[in-house]
Amino acid sequence: AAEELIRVGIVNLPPEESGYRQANVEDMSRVFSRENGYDAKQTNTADVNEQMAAAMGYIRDGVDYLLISAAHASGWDDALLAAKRAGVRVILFDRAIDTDPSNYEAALLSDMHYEGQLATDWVLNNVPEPINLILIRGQLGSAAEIGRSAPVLNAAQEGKLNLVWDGTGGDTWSLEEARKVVEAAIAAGKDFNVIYAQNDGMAQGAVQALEAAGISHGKNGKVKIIGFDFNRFALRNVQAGYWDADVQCNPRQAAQIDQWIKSGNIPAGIVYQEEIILDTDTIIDEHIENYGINPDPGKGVITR
Amino acid sequence: MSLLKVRFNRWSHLFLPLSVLVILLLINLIKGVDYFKITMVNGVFYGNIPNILFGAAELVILSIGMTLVTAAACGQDISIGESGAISSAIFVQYVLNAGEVTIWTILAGFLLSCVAGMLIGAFNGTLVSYFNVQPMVATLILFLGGRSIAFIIDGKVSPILANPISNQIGTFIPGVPIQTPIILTVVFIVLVAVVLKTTNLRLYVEAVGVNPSAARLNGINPKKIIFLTFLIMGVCSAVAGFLAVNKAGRHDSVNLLKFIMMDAILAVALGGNSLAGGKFSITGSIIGAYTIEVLNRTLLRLEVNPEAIKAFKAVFIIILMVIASPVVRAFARKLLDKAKTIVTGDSVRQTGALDEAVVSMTDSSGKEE
Amino acid sequence: MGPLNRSQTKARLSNSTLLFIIAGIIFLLMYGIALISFPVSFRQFQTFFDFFNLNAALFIVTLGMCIVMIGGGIDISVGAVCGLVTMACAMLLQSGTGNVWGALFLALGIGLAFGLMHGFLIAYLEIQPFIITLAGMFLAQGLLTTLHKEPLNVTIPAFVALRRFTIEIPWLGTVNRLGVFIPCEIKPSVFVVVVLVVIYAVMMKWSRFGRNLYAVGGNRQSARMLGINVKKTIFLSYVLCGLTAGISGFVFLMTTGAGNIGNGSLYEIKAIAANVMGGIMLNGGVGNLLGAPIGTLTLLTINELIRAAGVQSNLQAIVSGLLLYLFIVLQSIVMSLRDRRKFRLALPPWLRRFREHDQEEAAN
Amino acid sequence: MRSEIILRMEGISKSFPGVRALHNVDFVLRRGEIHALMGENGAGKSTLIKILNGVYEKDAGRIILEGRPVHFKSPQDAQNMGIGTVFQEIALCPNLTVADNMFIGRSRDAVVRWKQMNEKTAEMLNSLGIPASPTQELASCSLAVQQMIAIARAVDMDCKILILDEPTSSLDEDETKKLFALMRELKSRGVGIIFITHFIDEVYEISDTITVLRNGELIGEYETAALSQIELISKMMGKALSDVAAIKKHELSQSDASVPVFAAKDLSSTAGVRPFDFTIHEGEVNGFAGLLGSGRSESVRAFFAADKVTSGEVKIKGKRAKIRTPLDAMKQGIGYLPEDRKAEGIIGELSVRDNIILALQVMKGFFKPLSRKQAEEFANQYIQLLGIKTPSIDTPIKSLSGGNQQKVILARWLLTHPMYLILDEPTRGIDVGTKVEIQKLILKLAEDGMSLTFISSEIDEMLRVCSRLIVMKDREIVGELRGANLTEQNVMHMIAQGG
Ligand SMILES: Nc1ncnc2c1ncn2[C@@H]1O[C@H](COP(=O)(O)OP(=O)(O)OP(=O)(O)O)[C@@H](O)[C@H]1O
Ligand SMILES: Nc1ncnc2c1ncn2[C@@H]1O[C@H](COP(=O)(O)OP(=O)(O)OP(=O)(O)O)[C@@H](O)[C@H]1O
Ligand SMILES: [Mg+2]
Ligand SMILES: [Mg+2]
Repeated sequence: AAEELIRVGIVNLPPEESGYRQANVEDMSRVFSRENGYDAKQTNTADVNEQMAAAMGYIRDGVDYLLISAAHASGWDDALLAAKRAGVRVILFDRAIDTDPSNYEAALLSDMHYEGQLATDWVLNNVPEPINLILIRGQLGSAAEIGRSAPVLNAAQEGKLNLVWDGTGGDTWSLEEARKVVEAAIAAGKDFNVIYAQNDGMAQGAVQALEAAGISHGKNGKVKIIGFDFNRFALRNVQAGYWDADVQCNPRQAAQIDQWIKSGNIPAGIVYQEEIILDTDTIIDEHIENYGINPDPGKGVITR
Repeated sequence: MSLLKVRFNRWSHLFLPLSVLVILLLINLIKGVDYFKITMVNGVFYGNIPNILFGAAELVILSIGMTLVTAAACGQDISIGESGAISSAIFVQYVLNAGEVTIWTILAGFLLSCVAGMLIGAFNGTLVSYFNVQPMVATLILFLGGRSIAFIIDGKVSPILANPISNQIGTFIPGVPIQTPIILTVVFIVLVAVVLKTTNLRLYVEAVGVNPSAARLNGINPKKIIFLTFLIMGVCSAVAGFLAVNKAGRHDSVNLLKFIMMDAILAVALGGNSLAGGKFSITGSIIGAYTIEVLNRTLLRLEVNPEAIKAFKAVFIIILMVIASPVVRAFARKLLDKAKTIVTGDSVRQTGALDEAVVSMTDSSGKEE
Repeated sequence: MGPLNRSQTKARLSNSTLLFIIAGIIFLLMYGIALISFPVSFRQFQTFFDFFNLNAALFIVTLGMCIVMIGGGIDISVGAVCGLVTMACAMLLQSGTGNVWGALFLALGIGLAFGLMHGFLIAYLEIQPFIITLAGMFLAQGLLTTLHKEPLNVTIPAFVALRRFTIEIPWLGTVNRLGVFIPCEIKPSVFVVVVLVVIYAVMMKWSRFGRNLYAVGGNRQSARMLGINVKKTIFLSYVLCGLTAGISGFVFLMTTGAGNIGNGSLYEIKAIAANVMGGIMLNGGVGNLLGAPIGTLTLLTINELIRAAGVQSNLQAIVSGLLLYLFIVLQSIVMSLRDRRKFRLALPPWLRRFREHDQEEAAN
Repeated sequence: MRSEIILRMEGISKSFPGVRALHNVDFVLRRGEIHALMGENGAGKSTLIKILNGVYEKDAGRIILEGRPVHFKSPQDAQNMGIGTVFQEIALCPNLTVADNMFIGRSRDAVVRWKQMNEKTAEMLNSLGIPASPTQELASCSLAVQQMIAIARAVDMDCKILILDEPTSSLDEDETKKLFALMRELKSRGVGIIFITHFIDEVYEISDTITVLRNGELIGEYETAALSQIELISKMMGKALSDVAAIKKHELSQSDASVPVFAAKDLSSTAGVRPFDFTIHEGEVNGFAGLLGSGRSESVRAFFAADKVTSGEVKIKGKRAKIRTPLDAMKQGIGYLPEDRKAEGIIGELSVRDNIILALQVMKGFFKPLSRKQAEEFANQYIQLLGIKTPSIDTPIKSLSGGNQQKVILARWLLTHPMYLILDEPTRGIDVGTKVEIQKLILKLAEDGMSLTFISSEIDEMLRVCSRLIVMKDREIVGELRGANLTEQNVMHMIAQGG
């Protein structure tokens, strides 16, 4: 029955990139397994050239499906064309590629811009005027950073909120960098009431800076905290009213793609995953259970 | 007078790091005079200076280890962040599996992580000393694979360290007005100072770094010394990892101490140490480490646009290095001499200690040949 | 005392040559093993050509780094400069104001500018190369993010035509599992690599600059005493490296056709690793320029091995580290074996660091 | 009648931090003249040469070359103006081939013509009888060969002025003869030669004129023929040389039957000497004689485990001892001053103090550092004892003059009070005065009960000091001479016959 296995090549980012990615990689490995009728190989690297080399390798091998989560949104045209010529069907997942939609079969993506919009709308609706916001960006130029920054920057430009401080982790998404950004803002005497951190780790770092400076935050506090990714610890923080809101970034595309392949019914073009925002009022344990990633510290436990 | 001169000469290697630090502090002061303001928050000192000391803790510790490795092995360890991530992962696992967390659990976990750090150091050290692999390449292996190892130790998740003791190590102990990481940094520095005072580490390391074959003929085993510096580096990484993870409260194997090796190497160089090995100054490196922290925060303080922050950092580094460069200093000295002759009409060569110090520094920093 | 009666010494392998040969043999060995273990992938010529097609920029960066390393320096800005060039050129091309030539000149110009800056500060102001090129790296990255953060595809026809240009070698092609014939393709960037390798190799071997650089890398003080303009030589090596990084940026753009923030990231580390594997030492003065492409090939083969073997996701980085480890240890063992066997070859003092004192005489 | 002046240096002064290396020195070189530049260690000879070459910037003075004032910024400039120099510490590139070293930095062509270069080099090597091949890496040549190559390079440059800074210190007599022949030929072609050496005999053999420096000051310029050796030496030292004849050998009182301090049996090392036996008794000074490369150094290195010992047994005072590493040897009371000072002796960047106390410190152990005060005391004591010229004990040793560096290394070993001290060429590059001092010191130490092995390429020196000579040839011991048999004649004879 070995011939009946569907050959799949997966080009993905490295699992040690983030908890989100680990969940994603594991999800892929779990779904595209032998038991499930697949013969899949996965290459994990954040390097453009290596990703392309891997894709070309799978094309040469002649896989049935090539699944790509691209490190960089552009520069894939050659590889995609090569796949087309070789009769390999390409499905993008998680990360978009900036190319003509005819170059791939389908795409199941996280819409970073939508996530940013969710968060921005939440801020506009839930934070009392004047909104003074600190933006803490992740790795500059990454899809997540670009997508999640845009709505805030737009809102600021439209005068709906004041962007009092704009900082970044540079090459990293690290907690320490986020902490330093907020510390700098405090030292500069800035008045702010929202921290918009582009992932949960950075939100945590920001909160640590507030704690050290004795500035209140969370449900009854002065500063509203928003994070991204639905780490369970973050959701518990939101639930405890220690933070205010968290935006989902769904790492689980495999089941859907599996269903597409098995049913032979692959939609053309881009399909965005459904993602939600939860805040202190809307969050319930089931959410944490079902949507969260990374371990659950337990109800009521907050990270400092 | 001559005693003063000797003193001055002894400290002259600190001219570079100190001058750089002073320039940066001045810039900050110009930006706002409240720079040195310190307040009390929750019974703990708070302000720019405590923030700097707190934020630079890991970098300081790592740059100490890096100084030793650089001096003895004439090359740099680029896996320090990874090594810190691995050893702290072990610490976290130990604590999480220990059930009830007491100070002893933490201590045992810490010691365990130090052992792990030393094992990593031994791995790198073996490659460098016994297999003669160049340090940067030997440590490249862990640089590439280290975070994956840490991630696997973590059970492929990002575990949370939410116990009160870790919390106190990462923030402050009630009643103590200084944040714990700052205290621990000082303790570590004192320990290193004691080690340097009570052992021949400095002499051995410098001898090996300058001329290994001569060192060997004087009864020093260069391989062992290089190996030793990597062991020490491993301990430094473990300590830095311990501090970092307790500060963070969560073991994020991806971002913990990421890219810190660049800053550590920069700290060593800013400290007036030659990256080609030989004589070293740990004081210099420590000042260098704080200088980098100050520099990073200065950029934030100047509200540089995040997109341009790196470019500004580069410009700062270049300007500082140019000011401090041996050639520019020698040139400045010449001008000074000329000015002096014009003013005093005196023979220039009878100049004081300062000039000589500058010259001797010029010599030592220009040595890398 | 009496007359000397010493036999004429035989000419023997120099370190550079020996290291190069080791690198070559280990690469061939590894490729051979790969051929046997994963024939599906490695037996296709395209696999080999794709190393060049997809990684031309890396090959080129490695060449520049090699030159600096032979001179006893290091340039860790190359990756960032390469990335900056891709974005700058992409912007120029996309803005509609520049043509392909303009982009090429821009690439060379940026590379040259960085090279000049590094060279001047390192050679004439005697600042440690690591710091300066680290600053160069930050500068390039900062300029890149300031210029343009979002990914940028180059769509102007002239450029697309250029990068789409391929040479097909049908008789080397293969049929893949799906029954589709895949011809063997060579991209124009491959020629850039080949031409540069030839030019640089010739330069290092036959030009005055090349020889001077070896001397400077071996012992700066002696080189000065021998009447070499050390500063100029070092200066030129960084200029050349910067220029090469500029070229590599353009070639990168030819490969992917897009400007991106992460383009060329970690190239500096890869280039150093590749060079060391190619037998070029970080302390300078030792190494054959041809070792650079060999080292790069080794590095790429490791990646392809991992892909072809389908190593489990979490272990991929570890396995690639381990393969690197094997390689490095093998290289070191061969070098030390050479000592033990009394090949009649003394290592220069800076390599001899811990070796027992010369044993060459034993061979007499 | 004296020929025209090609080089004139006037009022040259140069200071380094804490030292005045040269003060108002004048120097004149004429066409076709061999001009010896003489002075004690640290007198400033090398510094003068380096200033002429543009290695150092002078503080004051002018240099006039063929009537025109010149200012050299680097050796390159000097070379372009026809000044060829062989520096004291051989300044060649060990990683390049011999041919490369001959030609690098000289040609103005952008292209290297390997074939032509190799041919020319081969010719040159052949004509000078240098045992090296053009394509060989320089590092694989011995020190002596490297020295000859450096000379060949300078000679081949077709220069107006040739400067040789202690070229003969690592050459043996035969090679020295070749060098002298070469110098005479150049002289006849009108080249002006500056020649620095500590061998007085050589000066009288070859030079026309002598300029003497002392403590950085010019003492005077003399016609060689008009200056007696005694006068020369007293001018150099500023006082009369203590009588060499007064040196009296310390003859052993014990019989050979007593337990030797150090005894080796069937010793051999990776360096490749044949297994050999050796004993030395308390208070004995012995020497190893032989041609260059005969294995003298290799033999004594085996005692100290400086090379990996492959076989043999060592007894210290009759007790078997395991000596695997230099540290073992040091702990057994053995000291070793290596032949290659630069590569194996000095730790260049470290201070004079650290260099002096290094061995003692290592013997005391990792955890017992000397206090700063103690270290300074020791250092000062030996700086005085050996008359080391250094601006301060904190000066890095690399900025001392060659001879003074050697003294520091000697001090290092004396400080450890070894039972058995091995000195391999301790007098290389040492001035006459100090040489005699060292010889006296050796004998005094022996009288106090220390055993010493003394190796020197000057047979006279060994004959003067050693009570027993072991003669080597082709890495094998061919005989032993003692007592009345100890004459140069016998040594030569043994070398010629033995093996
Ligand atoms: N680079 C330097 N830095 C500091 N001092 C120096 C330097 N070079 C030489 N000196 C000092 O200058 C003095 C003269 O040294 P020089 O090398 O010229 O002596 P020399 O006459 O060649 O002695 P020798 O016969 O031992 O070679 C010495 O006291 C030495 O310490
Ligand atoms: N045949 C040879 N060809 C080239 N180099 C040689 C030869 N023989 C000896 N040498 C070199 O000469 C150096 C001195 O050799 P060795 O130490 O054995 O002799 P030695 O008797 O101590 O002579 P010396 O101390 O005068 O140099 C060695 O390091 C070796 O490199
Ligand atoms: Mg001298
Ligand atoms: Mg010898």
